[in-house]
Amino acid sequence: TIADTTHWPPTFGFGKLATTQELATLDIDIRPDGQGLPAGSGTVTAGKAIYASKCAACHGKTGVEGPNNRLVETAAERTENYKTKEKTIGNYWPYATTLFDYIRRAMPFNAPGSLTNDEVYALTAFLLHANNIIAPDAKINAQTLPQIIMPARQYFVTDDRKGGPEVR
Amino acid sequence: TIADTTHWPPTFGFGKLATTQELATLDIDIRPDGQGLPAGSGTVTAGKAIYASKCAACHGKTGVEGPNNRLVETAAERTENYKTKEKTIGNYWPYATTLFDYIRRAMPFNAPGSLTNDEVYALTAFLLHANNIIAPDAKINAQTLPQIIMPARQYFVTDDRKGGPEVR
Amino acid sequence: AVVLVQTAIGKTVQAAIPEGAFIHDDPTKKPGPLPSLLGSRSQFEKPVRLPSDTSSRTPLQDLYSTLTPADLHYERHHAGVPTINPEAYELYIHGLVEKSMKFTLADLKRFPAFSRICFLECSGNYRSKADGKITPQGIAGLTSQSEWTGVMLSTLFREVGVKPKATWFLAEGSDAAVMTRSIPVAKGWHDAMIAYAQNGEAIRPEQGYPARLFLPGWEGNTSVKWLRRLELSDAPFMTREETSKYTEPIKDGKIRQFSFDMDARSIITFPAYPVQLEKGWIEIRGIAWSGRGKISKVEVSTDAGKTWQVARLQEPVLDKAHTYFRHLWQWNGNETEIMSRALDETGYRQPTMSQLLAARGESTGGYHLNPITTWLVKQDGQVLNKPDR
Amino acid sequence: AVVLVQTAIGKTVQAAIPEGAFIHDDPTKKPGPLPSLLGSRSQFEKPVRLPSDTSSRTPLQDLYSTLTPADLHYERHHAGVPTINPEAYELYIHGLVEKSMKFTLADLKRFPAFSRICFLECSGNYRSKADGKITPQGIAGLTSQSEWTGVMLSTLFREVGVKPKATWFLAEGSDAAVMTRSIPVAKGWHDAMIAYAQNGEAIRPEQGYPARLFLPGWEGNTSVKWLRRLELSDAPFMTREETSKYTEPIKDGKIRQFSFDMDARSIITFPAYPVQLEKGWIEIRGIAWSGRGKISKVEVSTDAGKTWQVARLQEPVLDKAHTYFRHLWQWNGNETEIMSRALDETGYRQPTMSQLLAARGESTGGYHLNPITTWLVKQDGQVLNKPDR
Ligand code: HEC
Ligand code: HEC
Ligand SMILES: [Ca+2]
Ligand SMILES: [Ca+2]
Ligand SMILES: [Ca+2]
Ligand SMILES: [Ca+2]
Ligand SMILES: [Ca+2]
Ligand SMILES: [Ca+2]
Ligand SMILES: [Co+2]
Ligand SMILES: [Co+2]
Repeated sequence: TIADTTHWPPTFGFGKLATTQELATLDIDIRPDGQGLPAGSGTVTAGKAIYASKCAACHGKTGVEGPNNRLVETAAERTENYKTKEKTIGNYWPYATTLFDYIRRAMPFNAPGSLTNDEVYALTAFLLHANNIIAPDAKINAQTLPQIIMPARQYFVTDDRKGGPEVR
Repeated sequence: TIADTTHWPPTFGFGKLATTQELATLDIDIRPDGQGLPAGSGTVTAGKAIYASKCAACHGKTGVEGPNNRLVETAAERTENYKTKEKTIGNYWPYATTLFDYIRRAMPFNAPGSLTNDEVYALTAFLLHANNIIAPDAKINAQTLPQIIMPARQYFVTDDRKGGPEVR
Repeated sequence: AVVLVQTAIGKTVQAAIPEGAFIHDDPTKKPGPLPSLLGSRSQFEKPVRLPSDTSSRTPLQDLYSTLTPADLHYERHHAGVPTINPEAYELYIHGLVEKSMKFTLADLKRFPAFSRICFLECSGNYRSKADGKITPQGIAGLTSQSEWTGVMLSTLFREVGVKPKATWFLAEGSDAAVMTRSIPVAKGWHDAMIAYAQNGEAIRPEQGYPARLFLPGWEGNTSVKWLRRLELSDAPFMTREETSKYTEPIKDGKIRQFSFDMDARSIITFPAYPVQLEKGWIEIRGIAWSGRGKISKVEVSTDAGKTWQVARLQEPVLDKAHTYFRHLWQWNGNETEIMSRALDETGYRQPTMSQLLAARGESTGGYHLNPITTWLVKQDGQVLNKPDR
Repeated sequence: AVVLVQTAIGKTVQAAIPEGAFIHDDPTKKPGPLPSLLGSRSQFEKPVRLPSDTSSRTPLQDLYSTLTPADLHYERHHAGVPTINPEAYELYIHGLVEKSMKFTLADLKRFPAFSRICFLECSGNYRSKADGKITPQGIAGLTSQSEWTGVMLSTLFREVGVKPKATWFLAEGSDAAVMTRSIPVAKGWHDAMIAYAQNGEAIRPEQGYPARLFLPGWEGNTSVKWLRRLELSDAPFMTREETSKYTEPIKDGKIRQFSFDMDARSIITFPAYPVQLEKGWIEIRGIAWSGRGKISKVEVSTDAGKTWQVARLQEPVLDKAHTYFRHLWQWNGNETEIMSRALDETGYRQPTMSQLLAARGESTGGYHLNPITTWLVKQDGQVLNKPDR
């Protein structure tokens, strides 16, 4: 560490304690183990409707067409190696919880933070189904979402490079 | 020196030779030995008139009143130690050539570089006389100006401090 | 040296300053504007960033050294630049800590402060163009350098009492993307800063005003801007930016994640497209940097990689900082290729694109590409970027 | 951590982001402006210089480290800021040289370049106010720091062939004062630069655009701006600025001339007037510099000079550069005086005003005053400058 803290007081006393209420407001992240997931739930059918009205304009009718990021892998693509195709939730997302977290915090792009938790569950269900990951009648909630094993999970490895002559 | 020039070519070949004409245009400085002084001359009387029309508005009717820099020392002040009085040509200028150089390059403040050489000689004569340095009928030119010994010349010493603990 | 002439009205005029010099715009003939509250660039200088929808690139070819003027610092954000009132600003730290706390901007500034000059670089900092008509700004303009000042994160970790079992923390921004990244706690203790100043003054809005995380040497996205919250945890959060984005396919069908360090890189910024080169002595100039420490050496080739010479490095060479290099070259007018490669103190040497792809596989995606940049110098003096493969 | 509530229409709303957060100016709820050509300051930050008719002072108390943003660099000029077209710019070098030459701006940029971070300071950089209501900017704002880039003057001396008997050179500007100073040739060979860039970009108009002389560590006036001509000579020219101005009365009725080096100095910039101080831990901060080399130490006293502690210096400590110092202090609410003093590598220690006047005599004029600045901390937290005598 860069600072020499030897002569520092144990505490400077700046800042205030954060209240539980303040943290409840801000602490919106979802962990892969499901920590942070709210009550509520959503279905593929409900998600399909919301998707059509709030998302399709940017991500395409079926999540394939754009103009913005491709979200869905087509049936034809499913047989190919992931490297040869465009990144989608189906082939490049290692955790289903990330989908809930990201949609809730950042989408729709023009009105982030405007969705209800049930809407986010439903959209998550719809997109997971569209990528052939869950069944058409699956119901997604705080218990079921973290259980889902994503197809791309197996590919992810942590960078272990530490410098040195080897190019990796 | 900071650059390591060991492997440098003897010349880079950038830039052009300056012509004599170009240098004649720019080389307007005057040295204490008179180098750089142009032909021409001026008298106290001529200078007084030019001063009244082009300088007095800023330096005062007699060079004492301002509002801008005081140029002239009053007769009363002449007996005092220079340290106790305001700086003037009479008590703080070590070389008369500097006066010609500075007036020509920088005055009048609102129209620098607009004076003829004769005007500058005349103004120099007037201000030297006003400070009791030359006689009222003195004529100033390239030969006489460098000869003038200024009262403040004797006070000037070159800084010889080189750092170290002593405060000087 | 002063020439005198007689005018019609018989006056000696000061020919030392000739006719031409009396024209209205001779700066020696008229006092200029007085001292002012704030300066601005000369009307003759108009350096600008190169903006796209998602980023804006620093004009590397227009800069003369390693500091980036703040208004030319590259931008990359995921939902635009938020406007944050510094009076309302608060940074929360919670999770695996003894005391969950919040700090106002004034609080942050009261803690012992620290400054360092460091580069910042987006890990997506690589572009090419088939016709070679691309500037250093286009190729590698998503890196800039500033002097950053703030409080060391370790100081705040001490203040809240980070628990020993905390191994990762989430950093969250208050932009419309509510940007989040998971960072190992070790980086937080080591050299992470909460920066509130840049080049002496308050951080600029595009760089995270009023306060951001700053992680020396790490991919820019991890230095979360407009920082509002840090949550200490025992595992990474697997946010979208560290899974769907900022990861890269490597060999054996794998995807590399948490690739934080920026690999050593360099680029010649002069001569470079669109410069028209003249024969004779040329000082080749550029910048080199490494996220893993100091630049130990920059090598320059002026014969398409056949031989390499050691360039001069501008002192002081700082840790995780753009380092300016210069190398004298006499161009005889023949077509050639010039290139630079950086070496860092870990012994790493900047590779070619072929070496990178050989090591990582062909479909490597757009992140962490640091190949040697080659400039093709044509006989007519045109300088073009040579496509990397 | 997320609280759920049922709305009238039966929907689960995301209470995690409460009512307040939905207001129009919640930055997380609406994308911000896209990337742009040029950045600008946050609307909440308005640092400015303090202008008079002849100068404009850097807001030292608003800066967080040693670099001065170019638009806040101090100004001092004698006839306003000239506008110079870089295409028309030429630098002449003549006099005692083998070849009298002129160089365009493009020529200057083709020579091997050099960069360094250095302070610049006007030798008239001292003010006080009887009521103590004066900021660091008011007291010592005629100093700033930049990274300067240009060609070493020694490189140009080589090119024109300076003759051995040349001992001085005249530097002349193209402002309306046609500013001139005589400089020893030795300084030209040693570390003088012709600078054309400042903080990475072209020099700003107030700092001499498009090119200036830059003499590290020397009084600002000698670093002639808007440089148009250098004349090599065997004697100084005794210009008005080195006789009537920029000289100072010393003891024995003498006037000291050619006092080039800026003596070591420091000033506490926080806490300083008009800060209202709060009890508790305070990081005392400031800058120290010396025209004679590196700062070796800064000592801080928080008990009116009775005892002195060694402050932390921000690394890297550079030659002839502002060096940031920081010192932790716990203020118990009693009235006291705080002050700093700089030591440089020659062994010089910044004096008090009394020591200066004892050494130079009472009527020392306004140049080269570098006394210790004392801040009076009143019980109510008011911080006032203590008049120096
Ligand atoms: C106005 C345009 C727009 C709308 C409407 C929109 N998105 Fe997006 N979406 C984007 C953009 C742009 C991005 C990429 C953002 C980035 O990279 O930072 C994105 C990214 C995403 C991603 C991440 C894709 C990836 O490759 O990582 C998901 C998932 C997503 N959107 C889902 C949704 C959902 C669900 C909705 C509807 C509730 C929605 N979007 C509505 C523009 C939009
Ligand atoms: C519009 C105002 C103005 C006018 C007109 C003017 N001056 Fe000045 N003069 C100044 C100012 C302002 C200064 C100080 C400039 C500086 O310090 O850079 C000055 C400085 C001087 C000085 C140097 C004084 C010193 O203490 O070093 C001399 C000598 C001088 N003027 C002579 C003249 C003469 C001769 C004329 C007429 C031809 C003239 N001035 C007209 C404003 C004026
Ligand atoms: Ca959480
Ligand atoms: Ca949001
Ligand atoms: Ca001359
Ligand atoms: Ca002039
Ligand atoms: Ca991508
Ligand atoms: Ca004075
Ligand atoms: Co990465
Ligand atoms: Co001096």
